[in-house]
Amino acid sequence: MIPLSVSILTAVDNTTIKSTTTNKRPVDQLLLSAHNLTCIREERLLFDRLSIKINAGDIVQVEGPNGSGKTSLLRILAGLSQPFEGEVFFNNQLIHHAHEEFHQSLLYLGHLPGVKGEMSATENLSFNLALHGLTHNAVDIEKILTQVNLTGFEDSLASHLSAGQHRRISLARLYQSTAKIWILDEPFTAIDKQGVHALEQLFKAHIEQGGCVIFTSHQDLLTVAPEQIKTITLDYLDE
Amino acid sequence: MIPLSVSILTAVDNTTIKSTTTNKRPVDQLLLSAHNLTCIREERLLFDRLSIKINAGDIVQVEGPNGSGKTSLLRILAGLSQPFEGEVFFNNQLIHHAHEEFHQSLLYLGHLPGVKGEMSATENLSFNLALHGLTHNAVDIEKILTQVNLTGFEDSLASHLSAGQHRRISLARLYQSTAKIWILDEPFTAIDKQGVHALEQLFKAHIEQGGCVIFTSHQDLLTVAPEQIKTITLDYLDE
Amino acid sequence: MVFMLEKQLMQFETFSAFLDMGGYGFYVWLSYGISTALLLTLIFSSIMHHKQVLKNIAKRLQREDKLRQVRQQRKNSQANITTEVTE
Amino acid sequence: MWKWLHPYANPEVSYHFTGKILPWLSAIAAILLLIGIVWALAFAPPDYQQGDSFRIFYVHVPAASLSMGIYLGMAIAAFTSLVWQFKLADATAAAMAPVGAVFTAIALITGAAWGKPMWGTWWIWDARLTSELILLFLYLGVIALHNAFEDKNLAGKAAGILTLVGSINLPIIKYSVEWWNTLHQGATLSKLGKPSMSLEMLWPFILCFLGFALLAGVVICIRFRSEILNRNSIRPWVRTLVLAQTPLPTNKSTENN
Amino acid sequence: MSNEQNMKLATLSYRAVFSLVLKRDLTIAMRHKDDIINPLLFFVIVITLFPLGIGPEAQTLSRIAPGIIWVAALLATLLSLDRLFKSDHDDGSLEQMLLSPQPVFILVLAKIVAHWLITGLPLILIAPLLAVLLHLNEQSYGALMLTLLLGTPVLSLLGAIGVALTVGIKKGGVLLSLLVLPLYIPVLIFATSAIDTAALGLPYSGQLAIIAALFFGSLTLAPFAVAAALKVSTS
Amino acid sequence: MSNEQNMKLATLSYRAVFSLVLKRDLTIAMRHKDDIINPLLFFVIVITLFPLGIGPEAQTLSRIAPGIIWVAALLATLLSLDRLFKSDHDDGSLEQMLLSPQPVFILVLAKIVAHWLITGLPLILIAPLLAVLLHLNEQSYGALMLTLLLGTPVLSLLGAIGVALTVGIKKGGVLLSLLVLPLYIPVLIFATSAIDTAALGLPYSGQLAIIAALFFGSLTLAPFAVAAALKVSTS
Ligand code: HEM
Ligand SMILES: Nc1ncnc2c1ncn2[C@@H]1O[C@H](COP(=O)(O)OP(=O)(O)OP(=O)(O)O)[C@@H](O)[C@H]1O
Ligand SMILES: Nc1ncnc2c1ncn2[C@@H]1O[C@H](COP(=O)(O)OP(=O)(O)OP(=O)(O)O)[C@@H](O)[C@H]1O
Ligand SMILES: [Mg+2]
Ligand SMILES: [Mg+2]
Repeated sequence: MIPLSVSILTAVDNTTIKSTTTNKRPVDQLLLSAHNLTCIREERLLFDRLSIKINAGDIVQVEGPNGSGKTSLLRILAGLSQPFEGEVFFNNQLIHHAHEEFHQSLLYLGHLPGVKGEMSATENLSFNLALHGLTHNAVDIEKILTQVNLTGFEDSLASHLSAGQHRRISLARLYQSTAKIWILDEPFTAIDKQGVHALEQLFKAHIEQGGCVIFTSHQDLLTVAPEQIKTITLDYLDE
Repeated sequence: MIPLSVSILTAVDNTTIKSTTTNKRPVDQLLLSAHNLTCIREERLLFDRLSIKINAGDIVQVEGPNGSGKTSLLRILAGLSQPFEGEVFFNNQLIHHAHEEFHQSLLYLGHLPGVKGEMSATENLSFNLALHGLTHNAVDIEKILTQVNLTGFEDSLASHLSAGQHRRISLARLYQSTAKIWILDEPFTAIDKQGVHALEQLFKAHIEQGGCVIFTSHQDLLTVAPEQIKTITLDYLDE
Repeated sequence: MVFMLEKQLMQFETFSAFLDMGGYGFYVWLSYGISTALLLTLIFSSIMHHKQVLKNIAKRLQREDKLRQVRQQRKNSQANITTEVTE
Repeated sequence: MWKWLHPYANPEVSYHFTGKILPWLSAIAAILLLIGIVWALAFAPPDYQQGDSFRIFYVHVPAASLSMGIYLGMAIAAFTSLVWQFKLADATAAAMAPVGAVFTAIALITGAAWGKPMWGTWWIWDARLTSELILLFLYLGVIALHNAFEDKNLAGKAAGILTLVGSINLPIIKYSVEWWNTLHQGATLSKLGKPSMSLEMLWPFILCFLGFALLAGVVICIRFRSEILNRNSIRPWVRTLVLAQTPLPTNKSTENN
Repeated sequence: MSNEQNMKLATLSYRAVFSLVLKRDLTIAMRHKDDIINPLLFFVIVITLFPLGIGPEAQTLSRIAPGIIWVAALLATLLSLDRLFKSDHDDGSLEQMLLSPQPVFILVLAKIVAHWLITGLPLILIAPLLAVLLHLNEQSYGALMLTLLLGTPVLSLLGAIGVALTVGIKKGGVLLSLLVLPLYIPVLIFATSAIDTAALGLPYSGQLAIIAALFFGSLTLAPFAVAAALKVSTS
Repeated sequence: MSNEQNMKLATLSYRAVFSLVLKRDLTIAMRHKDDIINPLLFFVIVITLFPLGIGPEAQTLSRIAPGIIWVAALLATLLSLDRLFKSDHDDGSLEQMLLSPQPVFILVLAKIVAHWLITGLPLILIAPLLAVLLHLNEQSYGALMLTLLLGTPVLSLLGAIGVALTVGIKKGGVLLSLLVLPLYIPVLIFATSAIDTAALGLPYSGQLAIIAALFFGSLTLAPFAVAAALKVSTS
C-alpha cells in the first residue's frame, strides 16, 4: 500500500510488485495506468485493489502460478473485460472514453492468435496490419514474413502450418507496430528458441523507441537484464 | 545411416540423433521402434528414412525449429497419422496389428488437451482414466487433482479454468498411468515453473519404472541431467 | 328481482353439478388445473432456486476455507524444508 | 437523474426491503386469488351464450394481459439497464422472464381449452393466438440466452439486448399476423364480441386480475432476490447473511428472514 | 507412481464402456439443459413457421401435416448432429477415444444412443401436441408415433456417419446436410406414407416393417461405418 | 522498428474499412467454395423433401409453394449464420477486430454484407428453378424474386444479432434458431402474402413496401445492436 516512486504502485495481500529504478529516460511518460482494480472470476477474488502505472520504456512481466489471474489482468488492461471494480486510464482518460486513440496505441495478442486458417500467411498479415490502419505493399509484407522466419511459407494456408508457425504469423505484427502499448499473453508459446531470442530483441528495440511491453510468460527473458524488467507477481489471494 | 549401438538409430541429412550410453538398465527392453519413416506434408519433405529405437528407460526429446516436423513425427509414432513410407513397431508387431495392446501401453497427449469444458475437473479426469481401463474412487481422484495443484477447483467446469489449469487436467493422467510409452507434444505449454518441475520429476520416476518418454519442447529440461536425455533434432531438409 | 336474489347464491345445486360445469367440466377444470399446477411449479421452483443460490454460496465459502487450509499446510511444510536446508 | 433512487439502487437495501414486503404481498395475493377464484367458479353467473365454459375467462384474460404487460416491463427494465447502467434493472428483467413465460403458457393453454368447446378445435391460426405463441418463443429465447451465460452480469446485458430487439419486433409481429390472417381467410371464426360485462361478472374478474398481478409480483420479488445474491455473492453482506442462515450447507436453509 | 495398488487395470466389458460413454455424454447434455430443450424448440418453431408461410386453413394443413412434421424432425436431428463428434474433435477428446484400448464401435454406439436420447426422444414426446396444431387426422396419431419411434433412431445412426466423415473439415455444417439428407429420404417417404395410409383407415404395417428393417440394418452397420470414418477423417 | 517510413498510418475512411473486411470475408468464402454451394444445396434439398413428404399433386404443391420456398430460405440462412462470427471468435480474430481502431459497426456491416453475398444472393438466383419444381403460379415469379431480393438481407441482418449474442457460448447452434426464428416471422408472412396476392393477379406493393421498411429499419439498427452484443458476449 506504500506508493513507490516508480511506475508500479500499490497492491493488496497477494500481489507483489517489484520495480527497480534503472529507467534512464529523462521524462517518465505515463502510458497506461490502472486504479484499484478488483477482479472476480467464478466468485473467486483474483486480485484486490491493484493499482499499476506503466511508463514509456517499461517492460512489465506479469508472473504467477496457473490460475492466478494473469490473463484476466491483461484482458482488463486491454479493455476486453470489465473489472469488478476499478478503472483503467490511458492518457488520463478512461479507456472506454478514449476508445479510438487507445486502440490506435494498443497491440494486444491473447492466447488465441487471431489468424485465419483459410488465408495464407501473407493475406493474414496484410489484413491484420490494414485493420490497424497500416497499409503495405507486397514487398513489405514479404520482408516482415522473412523476419519471422516464414520464408517459403508465404502462400501456405495458415491451417497447414505447424503450431509455432501459426503463432509467428500473429507475432509478425510486432515488427511493424506503431502502437506504443504492447500487451502480450504468453507470446512465447510454441515458439522455438531462436524465435524467443528474436522476440526479446524486439522488446528492447520497442522500449527504446518509447513504447512499453506488458507480457506474461512462465519462462524468464534470457537477454534482457533482470533489472530492466518490472514484475507484477500475482498469487492466490487467500494465502 | 550408420547404425549406432544404442537406442536411436539412423537418419538422413537433416536429422541429428544424439544418444549417450548412460542407460544403466541391465536389459535394454525395446518398447517402440520406427523403421525408415518418411513424412511429406504439403509436398514438403519433413524427414526422410528416419529410424528410431526407443527402449525402456529412455527420455527422448524431439527438438527442432518451428515447422520442422516434430508434431508430425509424434503423431506417426502414436499411430494417429500414416507416414508416407516406413513402419512403426511395438513389441515387434506393426502398431495397427497390435492395436489393443499398443493402446494399453500408450499415453499420447497432443497439442489439444482432450478436456471437456462442460465437465468438472473431477469428471474429466475420471472419465479419461476409465476410458483407459483404470477405475478409481472419488478419494483417489481428489488426491491426483491435488498433485496437479487443482485443489479447490475439483468441481469447477474446465471451461472456467485458466489456460494452465485446463492443461493440468489432462496432465493429471500421467500421475496414474500404467502405460509404458508416453508421447507428449509440448507438455509444458502454459504450465508454470513449479508445474514444469513436478512434470520432470514424474518423467524420472516413470523411466525408473521401466517406461519411456518421448516429448517435444522448446524449453530444456532443468532437473534431468542432459546425458540422460536422448535428443532427435529435426531441421529443415532443404537447408 | 329474481336475478338479484340469485346473485347471493351459489350457482350450482349439487356438488356434481359444480364438477360438471354445465357439460364444460373437463375444459374448465383442465384450465384451472393446469394453471394452478404451472403457477405452483413456478413458485416452488423460484423458492428452490433461491435456496440453491444460498447453498451454493455457502458451499463456496466452505471450499475457500478448505483451500486456505491446504495452502497454509503446504506453506508450512515448505517453510520446514527450507529451514532444514539452511541449518 | 437517478440520484433519488440511490437508496433503493443499493442491492443490500433492496434485498432487505423486498424481503420485508414479501410476506405482505404474498398474503394479499393469496386472499385476493382465493376469493376471486371461488367467486368465479361458484358464484358468478354463467354466460348466456357460453354457459359455464365462460368461467375460463377469469384465468384466461388476466394471464393473457399479464403476459404482455410483463414483457413490456421487462423491455423497460432492459432499456434502463443498458442506457443508464442501472444494475438492479438487469436483475429485475432477469426475474421477470420466467414469470412472463408461465403466464403466456397459461393464456395459451386456457385459451386452447376454451377453444375446443367454443370453436370445436383446440387451435386455429388466428392472429391473436399466433402472436401469443410467438410471444412465448420470445420469452423462451430470453430465458435460454440468460441461462447460457455463466456470468450473470453478462447474461443480463445479452438478454437485455435481445429483449429490446424483440420489443421492437413485437408490434411488427402482431401487426403482420393480424394482416396475414385477414388476407388469407376472409371470415375469421367469429370470436365472441366483448360481452358487456355485468357487475357480478366484473367483480370476480377484478379480484382475479389483481390477485394474479400480485402473485406475479411476489414471484418476481423472490427471483429478484436470488438474482441479487448471485450477482453480489462476493460482498461481505452476502457472506454474513449466508453464514447466518446456513451454518452448514447440508442443513436445511430458511429463506425468509 | 507408487500408488498403482489403488487402482484396477481392467479391460472393461463392452457394457461398462458403453455405459461409461453414455453417462458422460448425458452429463454434458444435462450441464447445458438447453441442449435438450433447444432441438425441441427448434422442432416446434419450424412447425409453426409452416402455417405462417402457407396460411391457416385447417384443411390444407391437415393434408400436409405428416410431411411437415417429418421434415421438421429431420431438420431438428440434422441441426443437432454437430453435437455428436464436432466438439469432441475440437478439444482433442476424440483423439483420446480413438487411442483408448476400447473398441471404437462401442464408443460410437454409446454416443449415438446418447444423441437419440437427447434429441430424438423429446421430439417423439412433443409430436402429438404439434399434430394438434397442424390438425392432423385423428386416425393418424398412432402411425405418427410409431414411425417416429422407429425412424428417429435411424436418423441419429445415419447422421452419425455423415458427421464422422466431415468432422475433420472446418465448417462442415452445410456439407453435412448434403451428405445426410439424401440418406434420410427413405425414412421420410415410408414414414409419411404410413401416416397417410393410416389417415385413410388402411393398415400401414408394410411401411412400418420397412422402417423397422432400416432401423435394424443401420443399428448393426452404422457403428462400424462411423468407426472407420472417424479413423480416416482425424488423421 | 526503423522502417516506419515504409508505411502510412492512416485512420481509414469508413469505405476503406468496409471494403477491407468485405474482401477478406469473400476471400475466405472463395477458399472453401463449398461455403457458397452448400447453403444453396441445402435450400434445394429441403425444397425437394417436401414433394417427397407431401406427395406429388401439382395443385397442393402450387398452393403451398411460396410458403415452402420461403421457409427453406429462412432455414438455409439460419444454418449458414454460424459462419458470420463463430469462426472469427474461435481463432481470436474477432477480439482483434474489436480492439482495432475502426468503428465496430462498420466491420460488422461489412461482414453481414459479405454473408448476404455468399448465401442470400445464390438463393435468389436459383429460386425460379425451384419455383418451377413446385409448380408455382406463373404470375407469382416477379413477386417471389422481389420479396427474396428485399427479404434475404433482412434475414442476414437480424440473424447477425442472434449470432452476436450467442458467439461466446459453446454449442449455441440450436439456441440461435430459438432467438432468430421469431424475429424472421414478419418477413415470412409479408413475403408469402405478397406472392399469394400476386398469384391472384392483385397488386402486392403494400406488402413489398413493408418488407422494404423492414429492410431499411434493420439496416440502420442491426449493426449497432450487433456491435453491442459482440462486446457483451466476448468479454
Ligand atoms: C390458445 C388460444 C387463445 C389465446 C392464445 C388467446 C389469447 C388472448 C389474448 C392475447 C388476449 C388479450 C388480452 C388483453 O388484451 O389484455 C385475449 C383476450 C380474450 N380472449 Fe383469448 N385467447 C385464446 C382463446 C380464446 C378463446 C377460445 C376465447 C373464447 C371463446 C377467448 C376469449 C377471450 C376474451 C373474451 C378476451 C378478452 C377480450 C378483450 O379484452 O379484448 N380466447 N386472449
Ligand atoms: N494439417 C496440415 N496440413 C498440411 N501441412 C501441414 C499440416 N500440419 C503441418 N503441416 C506442415 O508440416 C510441417 C511440420 O509441421 P509440424 O506440426 O510437424 O511441426 P512442428 O515441428 O511440430 O512445429 P512446432 O514447433 O511449430 O509445433 C510444417 O511445415 C507444416 O507446413
Ligand atoms: N471463462 C472463465 N469463466 C470463469 N472463470 C474463469 C474463466 N477464465 C478464467 N477463470 C478463472 O479465473 C482464474 C484466473 O484465470 P486466468 O486465465 O486469468 O489465469 P492465468 O493467470 O492467466 O493462468 P495461466 O497461467 O494458466 O494462463 C482461474 O482460476 C479461473 O478459475
Ligand atoms: Mg493465462
Ligand atoms: Mg508441433
